[in-house]
Amino acid sequence: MKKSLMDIICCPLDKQELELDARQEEDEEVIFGTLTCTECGEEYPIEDGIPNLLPPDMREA
Amino acid sequence: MKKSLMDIICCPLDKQELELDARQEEDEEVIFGTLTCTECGEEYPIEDGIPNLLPPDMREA
Amino acid sequence: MSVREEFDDWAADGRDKGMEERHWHTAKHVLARMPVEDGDTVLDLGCGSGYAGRAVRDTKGAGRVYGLDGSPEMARNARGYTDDSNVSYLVGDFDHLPFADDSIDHVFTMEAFYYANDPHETLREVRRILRPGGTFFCAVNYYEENVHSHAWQDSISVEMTRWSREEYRDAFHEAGLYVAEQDNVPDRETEIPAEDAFPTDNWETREAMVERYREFGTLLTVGVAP
Amino acid sequence: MSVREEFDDWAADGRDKGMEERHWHTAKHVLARMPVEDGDTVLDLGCGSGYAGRAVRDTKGAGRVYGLDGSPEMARNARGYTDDSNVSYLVGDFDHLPFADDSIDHVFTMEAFYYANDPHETLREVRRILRPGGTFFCAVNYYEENVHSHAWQDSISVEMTRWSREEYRDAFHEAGLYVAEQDNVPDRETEIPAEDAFPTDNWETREAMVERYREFGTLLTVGVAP
Ligand SMILES: Nc1ncnc2c1ncn2[C@@H]1O[C@H](CSCC[C@H](N)C(=O)O)[C@@H](O)[C@H]1O
Ligand SMILES: Nc1ncnc2c1ncn2[C@@H]1O[C@H](CSCC[C@H](N)C(=O)O)[C@@H](O)[C@H]1O
Repeated sequence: MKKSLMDIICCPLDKQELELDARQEEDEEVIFGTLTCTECGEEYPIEDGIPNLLPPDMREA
Repeated sequence: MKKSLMDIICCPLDKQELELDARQEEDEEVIFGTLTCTECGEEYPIEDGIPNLLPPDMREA
Repeated sequence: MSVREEFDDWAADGRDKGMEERHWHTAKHVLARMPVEDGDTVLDLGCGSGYAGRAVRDTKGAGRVYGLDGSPEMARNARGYTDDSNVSYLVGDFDHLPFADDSIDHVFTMEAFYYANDPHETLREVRRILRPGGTFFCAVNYYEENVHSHAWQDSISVEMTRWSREEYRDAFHEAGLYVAEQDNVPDRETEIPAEDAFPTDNWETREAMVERYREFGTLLTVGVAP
Repeated sequence: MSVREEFDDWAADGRDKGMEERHWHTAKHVLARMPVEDGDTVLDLGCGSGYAGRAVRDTKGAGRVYGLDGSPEMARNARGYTDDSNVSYLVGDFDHLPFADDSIDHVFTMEAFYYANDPHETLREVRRILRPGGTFFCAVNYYEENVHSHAWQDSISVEMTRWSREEYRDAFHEAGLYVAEQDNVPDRETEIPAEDAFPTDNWETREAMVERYREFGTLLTVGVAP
């Protein structure tokens, strides 16, 4: 996930801003990490470079 | 020209309302007559059922 | 020469019907795309023989259809080709549209827009008369990318505007219209002879003719009024 | 079964690429119509293998392209097919789009929209994220008039919405989108065998197959955000 994505993505639930916690980066890309909603606190994983912004109840359904 | 056309046509120059003077009618249609702008007074002919709403200087150009 | 003089001649010698036949190959596909709802009011700019308005009434449930043309003889011919009292023809000029603000649902124009004396003014006029969400389907065969059309100006006395695809989009935006799509609509019906017939009177090579009809076809730009 | 479960399986056994090949026949014509300007941001909803986003980057000068899919395996495959750092894939749901208001110039979707849990909500979401004048190109092969598609639901566990042409237009309007065009985009590439090959495994008659591909093809509805 390129960091420029932060400009336009938001929490799928309340559409508020997300905060990025990058745990592994490679050439400007975040490979592993977490996106946390600055409003509701919901967490969304970034895995293998792909952010998973499904609502939490759909993530494992 | 059907009279319903009066609902949407206007003077091509100042876009103001037109007034219809029907001189010959046939089955709900105006065949000959004149349309006069209620604002600028410009006159537009209806001939053989067709209104000529060209700006006057283009009518004979 | 004026639009009236040039095209009154065309109407008098039957070129209105000749154009209808040729333009129908792509115009019908353009008309098919128009999102006309029952009862909508549709305007055809530079209607020529008026075929587009009649087709929209027959196939789309349009309420009232108006064909506007700068040539009184074209309008007279067009009127003569139909008995449908919900199709009307008017004489008027593209840059001085005689319609009230927000009075039209959809505007169509085929092979006529570029004759406007000031096409930017025409676009502003179209935007003015369209209701919010109303569409403008602007179809032309004469445009910059279609190199095979460039010589057409030589045989027509009215000055023609030759924009590129991008210039069309830019001009729509400038006039305050959203651009919803742009496309080349191929003419798959004009017959293209076999290789050994070339050069013909009009075409040096078969490739050129294929490019003109099957690839470039008609340039369609669709605008939407905010 | 959930979208994730159903389509993770498809991605795992290569059906992402199979769909790409078949859908490309009409998707490329839909993509060609999109009025993408240099630098525009384009979103592909239900991107599958992600081919549409890559094509828009290659041919249209789009700035950034995002493919969203509810299936992590689809997104993973799509990411693996490109090195273009301006094409990104995300996992997400149609009814909960993770994009800010007014942040996208054009949204495209091919053979995916009708899987939405609530397609009306999806349309409201699309309208929300589009900037004023932004376009939504919604392409489906599964719709009411295409009778040949009706049985597809039997083999897919995710519930599908089968709207008619008119229901698409109405739903767009309800969500506050203008409808700029609606069209059937024919598939001229799927090979149709000669008469004596029918009935085939999938087709009773040749006419039915011709109707399905050459006539009905893909239903395209184009919306514009006010
Ligand atoms: N400035 C202008 N105002 C109104 N009509 C014009 C015009 N310039 C050209 N026209 C009309 O536009 C038409 C172009 S020929 C195309 C006719 C028809 N749309 C068809 O597809 O066959 C002519 O009939 C001509 O009289
Ligand atoms: N509610 C939903 N949210 C996000 N993606 C969804 C979805 N429902 C279905 N999808 C995705 O939509 C895709 C439909 S298959 C079509 C893929 C691609 N557009 C193509 O033309 O080939 C699948 O990849 C599926 O995972």
